Amino acid sequence: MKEQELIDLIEKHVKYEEGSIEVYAPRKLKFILKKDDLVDTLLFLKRNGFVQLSFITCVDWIKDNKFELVYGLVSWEHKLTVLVKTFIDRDNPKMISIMDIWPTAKYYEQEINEFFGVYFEGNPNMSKELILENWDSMPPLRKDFDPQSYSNEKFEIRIYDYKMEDKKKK
Amino acid sequence: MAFTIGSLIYSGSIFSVIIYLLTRFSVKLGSIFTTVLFGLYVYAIYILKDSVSISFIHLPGAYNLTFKADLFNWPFLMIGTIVLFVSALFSIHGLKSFKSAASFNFLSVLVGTSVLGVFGANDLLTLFIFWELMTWASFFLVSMGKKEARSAALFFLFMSMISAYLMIYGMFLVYNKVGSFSLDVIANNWGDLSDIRGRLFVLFVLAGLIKGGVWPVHVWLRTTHGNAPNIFSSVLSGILIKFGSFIVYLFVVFFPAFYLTTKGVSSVGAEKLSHPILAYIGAISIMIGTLSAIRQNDFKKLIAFSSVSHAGYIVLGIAFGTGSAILGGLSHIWVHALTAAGMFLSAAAVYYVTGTTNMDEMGGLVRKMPITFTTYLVAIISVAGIPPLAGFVSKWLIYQALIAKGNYLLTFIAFFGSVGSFLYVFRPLATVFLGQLPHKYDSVKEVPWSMQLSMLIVTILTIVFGVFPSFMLKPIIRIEEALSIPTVKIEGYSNIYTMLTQLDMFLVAIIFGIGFIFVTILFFLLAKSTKVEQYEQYTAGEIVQEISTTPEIYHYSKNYYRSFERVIEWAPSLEEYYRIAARHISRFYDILDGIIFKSGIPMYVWFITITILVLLLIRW
Amino acid sequence: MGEIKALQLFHGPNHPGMHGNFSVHIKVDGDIVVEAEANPGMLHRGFEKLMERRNWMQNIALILRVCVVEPDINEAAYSMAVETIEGMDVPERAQWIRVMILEMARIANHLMSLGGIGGPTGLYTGPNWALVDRDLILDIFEKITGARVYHMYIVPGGVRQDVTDEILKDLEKVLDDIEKRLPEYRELILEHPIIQKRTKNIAVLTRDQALSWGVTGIALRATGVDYDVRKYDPYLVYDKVEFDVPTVDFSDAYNRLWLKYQEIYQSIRIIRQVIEKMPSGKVREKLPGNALKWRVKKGDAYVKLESARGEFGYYMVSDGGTKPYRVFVRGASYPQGLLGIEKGLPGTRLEDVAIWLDTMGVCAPEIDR
Amino acid sequence: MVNMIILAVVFVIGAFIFQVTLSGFSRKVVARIQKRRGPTVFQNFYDIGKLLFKESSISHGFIFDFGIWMALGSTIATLLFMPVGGWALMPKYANIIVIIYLLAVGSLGMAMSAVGSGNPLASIGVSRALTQMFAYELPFVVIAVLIIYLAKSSNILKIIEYQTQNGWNLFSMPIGALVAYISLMGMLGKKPFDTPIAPAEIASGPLVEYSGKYLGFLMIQHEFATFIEVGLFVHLFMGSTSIIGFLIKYIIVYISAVMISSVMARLKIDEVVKFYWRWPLGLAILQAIITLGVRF
Repeated sequence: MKEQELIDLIEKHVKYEEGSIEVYAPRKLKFILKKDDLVDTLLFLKRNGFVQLSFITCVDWIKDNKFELVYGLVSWEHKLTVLVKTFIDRDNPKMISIMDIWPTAKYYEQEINEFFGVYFEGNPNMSKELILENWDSMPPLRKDFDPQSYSNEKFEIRIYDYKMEDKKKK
Repeated sequence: MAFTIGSLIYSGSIFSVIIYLLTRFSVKLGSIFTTVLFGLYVYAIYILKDSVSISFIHLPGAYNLTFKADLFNWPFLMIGTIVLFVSALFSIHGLKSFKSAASFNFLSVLVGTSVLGVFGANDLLTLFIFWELMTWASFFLVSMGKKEARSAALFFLFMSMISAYLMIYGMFLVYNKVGSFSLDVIANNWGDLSDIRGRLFVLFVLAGLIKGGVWPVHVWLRTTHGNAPNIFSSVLSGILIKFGSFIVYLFVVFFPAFYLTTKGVSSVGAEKLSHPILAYIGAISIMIGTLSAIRQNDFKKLIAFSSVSHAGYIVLGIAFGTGSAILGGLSHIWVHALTAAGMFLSAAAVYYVTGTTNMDEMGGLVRKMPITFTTYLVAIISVAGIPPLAGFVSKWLIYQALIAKGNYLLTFIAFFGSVGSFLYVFRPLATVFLGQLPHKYDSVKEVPWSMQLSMLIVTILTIVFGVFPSFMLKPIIRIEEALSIPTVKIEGYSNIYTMLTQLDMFLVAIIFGIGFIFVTILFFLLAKSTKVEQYEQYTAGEIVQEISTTPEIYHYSKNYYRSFERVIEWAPSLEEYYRIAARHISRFYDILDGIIFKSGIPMYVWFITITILVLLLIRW
Repeated sequence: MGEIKALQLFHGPNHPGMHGNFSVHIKVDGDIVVEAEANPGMLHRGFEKLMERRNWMQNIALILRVCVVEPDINEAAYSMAVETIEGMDVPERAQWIRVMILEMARIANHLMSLGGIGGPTGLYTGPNWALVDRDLILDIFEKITGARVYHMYIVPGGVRQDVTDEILKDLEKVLDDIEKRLPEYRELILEHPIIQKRTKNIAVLTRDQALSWGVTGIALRATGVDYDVRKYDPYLVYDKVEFDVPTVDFSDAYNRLWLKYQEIYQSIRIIRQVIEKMPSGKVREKLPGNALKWRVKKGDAYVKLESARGEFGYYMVSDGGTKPYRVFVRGASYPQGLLGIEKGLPGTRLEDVAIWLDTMGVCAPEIDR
Repeated sequence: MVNMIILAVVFVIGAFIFQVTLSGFSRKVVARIQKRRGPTVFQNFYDIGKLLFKESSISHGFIFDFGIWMALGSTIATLLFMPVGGWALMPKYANIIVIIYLLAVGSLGMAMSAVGSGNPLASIGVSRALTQMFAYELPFVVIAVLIIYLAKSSNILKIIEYQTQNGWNLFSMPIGALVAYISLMGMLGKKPFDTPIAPAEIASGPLVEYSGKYLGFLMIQHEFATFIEVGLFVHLFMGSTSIIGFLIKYIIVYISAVMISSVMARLKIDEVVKFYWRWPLGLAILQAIITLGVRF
């Protein structure tokens, strides 16, 4: 399948946002949808050959007060890659889990939950920690998280005292 | 005061009632009294060492029970009474939470007298009567145990019945022929019994094998030992299954050799005493016992199967028939009586504080129970046949005999059992005593002093008999010399000469001690080590607080030999076949039962009838 | 009773059977794993956050530290993503050189993991030999880029410097050398009866499992799916070179090793073609203005490559500033390292856990980032 | 008596120096096979010295210590029974059965100490070690018993004497020698039979909790045990009375075992059992049949 055929297919069946379909590189497309259409669209794409979920990730658009969720799908049949994007509200970030469609989504969603604070309904791992241990601050990949102040607050500032070291050696 | 077996049994039966009443009054007092009585037995038997004493108990009617204590049965009496004494001592505190302590003590005194009666019998009828006394007493004792104990006891009774009927039939055969039950008379006429000798041999030896827990009739051991009251298990395994060995000894060694000796044969050749088929049965028993023991998860069932394996060694040694093999087999009775007592007593001690015998529920108990651990450790070193303890001596003698004859298969199997025993004896050591101590046992304490003392006695005896084997071997060598069986030479307390080589257990112990002390001194000379808590472990670098990893799940105890079991899992289980057969038979009985009887006792009547029918079929 | 009493064990992070700071908590019954849970996070360095705080060019020094054994794939993916967003053209010769570098890295990586099976199985001669041969490739890297492991060679707009003919000749010699020695590996490892016993029918991955976990790379190709990004979505000049994608129908540990072994041959073949067909010309497009003040156009792109462990990609977003707005690294071993461990390890023997992790290519730093 | 003690001390120290140097040399050999340079020949001395005199070591309780004393003590005791060439400290008691079983005390001590540390990995390792022992002892025993039977004595010196009269057992029973050699590999824990201490699976199993002087003691114990086991093989199959000859044969046997081990991978424990009970055991029985058939 060529890129154009896929675009036709999507235009026919998917409620995407006007003008958002773009072929940004050979064999690679992206388009944006409404949050509520996402699951149906993903199911539709899976039925049409996009059997592999490559990744799920999130972008924090703090100025628009939005989170952008990006789902990367790959079709081996068509040799195409599609990025399906959707925006969700930043103040109440909630999304439906797609674990039932692609089991592998479980950990991607858990990671996004940990780093951005997006809650995926239906994912059992939501409150568990994956990578960050005993984390008690704001999800760190949000744009308003400041690593410098966090580290100043959490860790005491150590100044290397070379004179003491010299004394020890003697 | 001159003791005789008869007077001891008299006193035993009188005291049994007193002890019963005493125990009703106070459990501890009753048990102390039992202990004193059995202590008296030990003392009495000990001073009977070099004498021949014949005694009677007059029964109303024409018949008298006759007893004899001489060099031929002295070793059996001695070790029997020692084990009785030790387990009685253990029961002083061990019976505390026991519901029917009075009956327990009453019955164990009866068992005690039956031990004297069987080993000290001078005729087959006396032997049989006490044999049955023991069966009934143990039946009630066993059924006092765990939940499944009742069915186990019934099974035990069933097996005992078979063996009893075999014996009765054999006794009548003998009586018809020689007109007496007396052992001496039978022994003197053994040569003239040639037409019934084969049948006699099969009947009695089979009866002995059933009681002795030898393959293929070992199946009762697991359920019975596993479910019997813990204190009684040590007597059951230490002494009562030795009754079987005793019968085997009588018919394989004593009668033929005695007969030949009285005929004036200067040296009884090995061929005349060897019974290859019996020896192979013993060998199979070693293998089956070992492999089954490796698969057990229950502490006591594991020891029960080790008893099967060691009964195999005894039968193998006795039936192989050369001087050193018989010596090995008979001394193994001593060794196993002590080690089985040691193992079962430590299991009982563990049960006393934890309330379970499931090995995967325990761990790390050595921190709380060092004496119990030591007892178990010494017992298993002896069981595995590692020098310088007693188990090595008897097994070594058996190996020497087998190698000298060039019998590879049996040698191989004997070694098989020995190496295999490392596996099964280590499992409780690792899973019960070592490893992580679960929190629920944080507050347990070592068992009371009487238990410790009795375990210590067993431990010390095992060590003494190992380092100075002559204490154990001399009495048996005396038997062999009296029976003109060529035997091994023993010099001093510890130096043993066989055809192939010589062994000095004391020297081995000394050298071992030197190495050990040297290393210990070196250890303390070097920098002191830091002691850490039990949960401070290498956890592959994970930071694990104790909360997330409780000792219960950080202790390797479940399916300890899973990978080895995988190798042998194809092997058919005889027990399974028996169970299938039993299911079919019981279905048949159910039908009959439904027609003729309603419930309960009829079952037993059926056992009797069927057994008698079987016996009749053999006769005609 | 009810509850299964199982033994808790920790496989990693400081464990001889584990590469990288990564831990698997396993529950064992006897010697069978009944429950497994991956515990990543010990190697988390916050790359994605760090990149947002650094210039487009500064990040070059950072990203290759995502994966130790195969750093070049990061440089390539990052540079290509930047180029895609910016719409930059890369000089032809640079593309050929990139292919060469990536394939060399693949050989080095495959050699290491092929010999590396000696770790979990105890054949320590394997890894030692493999390291010796890998060193030959590192020597060439040193000649080309000046560094042995972290090269920082592939940059947006091309590669840092040109490759001389002398180096290419050396490279050819090294390739001949390795090709000559590969049969020795076959004899030592792949035909070793005990290795065969330890790896055949072990750590089996079915096609359904591979699809539902999203596994890519060799583990997937061993189930019979010939999905290789180089063929399916050719990047650089992979459509101009000839090579095969070896596949087998049964994904067990042995077949995965076998595929690695085959892929080394294919990589050698590709490098030879590169050396032969490489055009001359410049190797780097000059960036407009000061590189440290370079602004990339607004936009986003997902670029994926075929790494030694599977599909490896970068999703990058630029808001038109001097720094990336968001970088997401799609580690190739993410699916098998988390979901795969949870679903795949139970039922495995304790002895095979290390083999499972090793041949499935679980790479901790890709998961943590 | 004093003479005996001096001899014993000289013997133990001599055996120690010989075996530790040799194992250092074997590391060199392995390094060459693996295309490395390898450490110096005296590396093992440095290692043992460093470990013994380390100031910090971790103890996990009394059993942990006690097992170590038992392990090393009994191994040294076993060594004293061991003849070298035609010489033995106690010629009358150089009994092969005693040696095999006394060595087991060392294994038991080590197993106890390892499990006493409370680490489940050690426990798994010990369960494997015992299983492996069960596997390799049986074929070895069949052959050893055969030799004892032929020599009509279980005294090693008598077995050596028998061989000086009738030629090496290596030539008269080659299959048996092969079987014993494979069993020896298992005893030494050389690959493919290093399953009990498999590092990648159970992080070195029994050794996992040892450090400092404990590990040093265990290394010494291992060296002595190696001396006994390899020595036993040499005596049983290549017996001769010369001490130098013994040492040369010892080196050949040991280094060949190390070389074979360096190109082997590790078997799983149940495969170890299956292997030993299928091939070496079968061959051992075959050898017994052949030997007995030839003789009678």
